[in-house]
Amino acid sequence: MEILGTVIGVAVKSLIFIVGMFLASAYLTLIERKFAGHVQQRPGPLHVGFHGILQPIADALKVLTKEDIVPANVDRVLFYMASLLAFVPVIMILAVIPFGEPFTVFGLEIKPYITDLNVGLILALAFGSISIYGVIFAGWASNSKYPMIGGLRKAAVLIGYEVALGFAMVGPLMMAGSFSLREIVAAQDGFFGAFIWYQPIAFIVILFAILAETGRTPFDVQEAEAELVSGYNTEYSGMKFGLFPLAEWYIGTFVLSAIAVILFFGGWKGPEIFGPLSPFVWFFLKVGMMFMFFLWVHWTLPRYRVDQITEIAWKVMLPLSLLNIFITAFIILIKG
Amino acid sequence: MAVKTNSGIILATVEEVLSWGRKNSLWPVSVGLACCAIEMMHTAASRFDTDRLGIIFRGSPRQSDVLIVAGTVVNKVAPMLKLIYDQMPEPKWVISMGGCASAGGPFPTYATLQGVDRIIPVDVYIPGCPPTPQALLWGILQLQKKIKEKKEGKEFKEIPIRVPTESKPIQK
Amino acid sequence: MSYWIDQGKVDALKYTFPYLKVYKYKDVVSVEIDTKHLKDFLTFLKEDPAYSFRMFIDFTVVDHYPSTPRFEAVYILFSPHYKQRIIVKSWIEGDSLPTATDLWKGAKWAEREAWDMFGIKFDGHENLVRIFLWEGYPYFPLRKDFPKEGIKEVYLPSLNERENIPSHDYDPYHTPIPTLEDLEKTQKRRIDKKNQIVLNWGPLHPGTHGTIWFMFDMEGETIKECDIILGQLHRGIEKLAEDLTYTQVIPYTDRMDYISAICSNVTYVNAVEKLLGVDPPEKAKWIRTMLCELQRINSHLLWLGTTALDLGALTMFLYTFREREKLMDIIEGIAGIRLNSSFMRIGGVRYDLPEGAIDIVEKFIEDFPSRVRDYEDLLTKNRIWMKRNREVGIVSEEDVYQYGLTGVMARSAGVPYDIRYIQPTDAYAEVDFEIPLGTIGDAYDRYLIRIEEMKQSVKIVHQCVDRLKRMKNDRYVATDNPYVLPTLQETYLSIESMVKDFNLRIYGEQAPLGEVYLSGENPRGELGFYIVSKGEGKPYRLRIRSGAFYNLQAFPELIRGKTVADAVALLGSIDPVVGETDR
Amino acid sequence: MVKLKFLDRPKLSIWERIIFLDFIKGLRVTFKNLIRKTITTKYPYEKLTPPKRFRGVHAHRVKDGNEPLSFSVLGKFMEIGYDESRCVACYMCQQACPMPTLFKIEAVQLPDGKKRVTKFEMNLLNCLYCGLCVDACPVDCLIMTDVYESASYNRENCVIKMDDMSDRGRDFDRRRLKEKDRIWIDNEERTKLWGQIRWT
Repeated sequence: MEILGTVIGVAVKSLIFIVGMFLASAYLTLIERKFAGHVQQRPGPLHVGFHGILQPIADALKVLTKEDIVPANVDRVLFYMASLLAFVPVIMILAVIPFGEPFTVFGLEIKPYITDLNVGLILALAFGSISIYGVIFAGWASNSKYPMIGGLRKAAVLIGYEVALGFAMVGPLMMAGSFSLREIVAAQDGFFGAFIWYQPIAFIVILFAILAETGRTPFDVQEAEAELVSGYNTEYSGMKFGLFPLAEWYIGTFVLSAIAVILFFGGWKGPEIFGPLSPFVWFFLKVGMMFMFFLWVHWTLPRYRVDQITEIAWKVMLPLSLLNIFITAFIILIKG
Repeated sequence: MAVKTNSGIILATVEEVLSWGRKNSLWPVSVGLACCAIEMMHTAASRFDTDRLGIIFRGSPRQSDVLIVAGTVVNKVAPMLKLIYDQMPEPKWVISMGGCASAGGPFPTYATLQGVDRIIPVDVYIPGCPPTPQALLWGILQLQKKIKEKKEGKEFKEIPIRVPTESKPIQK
Repeated sequence: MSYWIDQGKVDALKYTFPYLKVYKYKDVVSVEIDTKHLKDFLTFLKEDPAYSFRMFIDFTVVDHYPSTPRFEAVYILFSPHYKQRIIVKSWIEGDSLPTATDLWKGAKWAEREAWDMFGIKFDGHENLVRIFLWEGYPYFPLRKDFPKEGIKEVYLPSLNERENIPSHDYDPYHTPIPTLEDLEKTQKRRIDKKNQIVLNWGPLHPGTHGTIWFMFDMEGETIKECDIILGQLHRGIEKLAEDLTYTQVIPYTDRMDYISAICSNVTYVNAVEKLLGVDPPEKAKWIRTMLCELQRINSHLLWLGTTALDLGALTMFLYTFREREKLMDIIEGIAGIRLNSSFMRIGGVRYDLPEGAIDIVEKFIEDFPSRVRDYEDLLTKNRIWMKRNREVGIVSEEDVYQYGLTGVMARSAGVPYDIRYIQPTDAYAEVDFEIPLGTIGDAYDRYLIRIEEMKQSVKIVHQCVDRLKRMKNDRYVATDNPYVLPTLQETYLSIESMVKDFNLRIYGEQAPLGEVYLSGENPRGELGFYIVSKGEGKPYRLRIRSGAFYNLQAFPELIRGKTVADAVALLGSIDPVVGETDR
Repeated sequence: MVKLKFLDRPKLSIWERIIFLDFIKGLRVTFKNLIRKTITTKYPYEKLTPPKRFRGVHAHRVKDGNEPLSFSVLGKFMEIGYDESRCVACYMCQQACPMPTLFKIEAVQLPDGKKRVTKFEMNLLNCLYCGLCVDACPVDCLIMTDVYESASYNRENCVIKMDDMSDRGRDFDRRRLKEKDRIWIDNEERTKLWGQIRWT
């Protein structure tokens, strides 16, 4: 009976997470467009609904009912699979992200996470890596030159930064002594307990890595519009196309921001000024700030060339993160 | 009979909702040919900001709904433009921006296509050389009107150029 | 001071080449030589240190149908050392000419164009293919016996208007349109696949600044071989101009380089004024200079925005367009239209400045420097920007002369080639400004130069504003000249003006026999007009020397061994406008 | 005086590189703009009024007593009633136009020897909007108005006829004839982009 309860609980929570994430990602597009607009001194979506509030719905309606073109000469199986493969793993990362401590409502204990694995972080990294295949498959299956170059570029970038990302996370992990995201949060106490103060190098590396993973400027080489039209998703139309930016730019950025917040900013911890909702408010506030920061960077910087990106990954980021591990290990050793 | 009308109403409502979505999310292909392309860029830039109306430019024709033919179409580029049009998924619309695209404009020469409607069907013609951003936006609004009215099954009224009305802002 | 070869040197030339014929119109010197000695003569002009006409400016052909020999080849050369120009002409016997590509690489495209437009063959040209039209196009359109409308042989009605005739000038028959196979043939004639993939970059691609068609033969992402197909915006302006009066050509010059319409206007009007011997009033000159410089800022802003957009800095694009909107407001208020203003008239400008124009220009130049500072904060020292632009497309001094690179391309290599400086027109002789020069010649230098030029333009506009404030009620058009159209007010009030107006409109400006080459410093390089007049109201031949056309020619050599991403940066730094390259 | 100047190539020092000063400067600029007001004109809810010199859709001025002197000469042989188009069928606009085929002007001889314009059509799709026709009109008849909202669903509607040209001319004169030749008149709308301007 208890198992059944857990199963139902997990199913309900997953459903809430997925539906919520879909809606949230739709509205993240609106947030991005609004933000970009105001950075550029224009209002962004404005006339579709109050201040563009219905814009994502209009977009979704349109994209869903668009003719679904599968070009001739494509590898059909991979072509269909690619967009799912890009989208599903990113959503799956959500499974291990805790949004707060368990709490009780009407005597029912609710855990605001789907599962708390003790290898949560590893799982997140692994799922993140799988979504690369989506991009590569998309590039390959399209059987067209621009998508292929885009896909290969993305692959080159990701391989470099996955490694740097993995190593950079080791620093906070060593300090927390656990792979479980909940325990990492628990290890950060108070304002000065946040790992950002002890791991600035790791944080910078992870910032760059997240930008690279999610394909935002300065690393958006895979769909550099001026060079590759629209990159690996050039041949995609309708909802198959829609999943790519949703997965990469919005859910991907959101999820990775959440991980960065957990690793460096103490997750949902913060002064309890919002009453019982405090952890959620803090968590989403922090993730939102992080997300905004990425948008800010995206709308400011130019983009690197692909060989420069990989060069930075291997020659700067990787040594930096290794150095960070050594320093952290050394300090931990001294402090006992 | 009643059942039929009912489903008709439902269908009409679905159609209406869909056309609402489509008209509020027109994504043009970012293809610029000549002078008009500069004004098209200005329309997308901060002063006029097409994003307000849900219009964002996409690089790939596969992801766009409307082709704004901005500039002179010469014979040599005509087959390529047709290819772009063919690559766009249905439903799709074409705005012919400026005189050159609409009827060859001031170039009645051996090299120029005398109107893009000779190779692809056009929905809205915008005269001007080049049309100002406001004129282009007006054209886009006409296209939205067309999308909306066509779906309701009405005969949409032709707008003649006779516009001696004061160009007053629309009250919200 | 003349900017053409001086009499002493011409005499010396005549001594060396006794069969040389010398023509002079105003100060424009042209020498004529027979085809046999043409190559030797050109080599002599280029190599001899006393002449050293090392820089290739332009090559074109004039069709003198129906006289024989029919075609006349025209070379325009420049001597960077003596700052002098010369026109070399030669009657073509038969339809072939020795190529000049071994002397100047820049002749390659010009000769292709002569083949495409006139059907002149060049012996020894490496790959003589059609440049603007496609392979399989049967005619040579710029020949005098070819109608400007082309030969309408295909039934191609409008898809929208099947039943009714949409307008009185509608014709369902049309000139032939190439098929995709024709275009593929055109492509195959230019580039063979030797490496992994041949990438077609363009013609309808968001990053190619219009409709240029690049073909990259690539190994991985490294470009091994490159060629360019032009003509995706070839509208036949040169052909059209032969059928229009001098005034009627003005609106077409707008549509050539549509980003700097006023600069092209001014250059053309200056050339015609030189031909006709019209001297515009002082105020018109200052208005022209001011508008030219505002247009230069406008054009450089567009370049900055699009280049930054191509290199990923999306917001930059909108910031520059914000300032462009201001300039558009100014131009709209003064000229009446935002882009293709057609504001210049032979002998002056169309209208006087309206009320409030000076205030607004002052407001603009007051704000603008802080905006440039913002742009520089965003880009100049940004490490990504530096990485992307440094060492990309390095132009040497020799390249400049070989290809006839002008404008910012030439100045980035440290060559002080600026028409405003070597051959000032309008009020440029009276204003103070600096010409920025580069040291290395890469894309980053060109970026720095353009930014600096914007600042210098602001300086020039300042001086123009000061001067124009003092010229409130001066004349703005020299209507007392017999070639200048009267203003509307004059037409309303006097019969003489009305008759003059009628005459000039109907018969055109009856220019004297002669030829003229005059260029101006367009933001894209030297824009020159070579006008041949046979004493009619219409130009017999109007050759447009486009800066972007020659600048773009260096692209295939500069991009070899670089990647596609560099191609974007390089193309951005060359800043071509297809309307001008293709005309 | 023109001077030549070789430009320095700026370099990023090690220190600036480590603290990401270049990025921070860039981010500062975007942030500064983020908190600025938007400059957007919310067409169609707000509109920029074109300046008086704007070259929009063509129109005919009508005979309303303000004709220039030349009209008394050229209009002598014409049958033009009050409040009708001033056109005297002199064909100068067509002569001046670089694209003369876009005009279609027809006039008939009336029994009393006077002429009357029966047809004046312009195909706007071939027009360059260069204003040469306006400059050529000797009786101040053909003008260009501030109407730019001229999009249409078919090509036929882009051919403007004499009647609507007179209508538009009447309307334009009613609204803007008395207006001064100013660079723009809608200062409030344009200050969004420009900020405050000191007018002299």
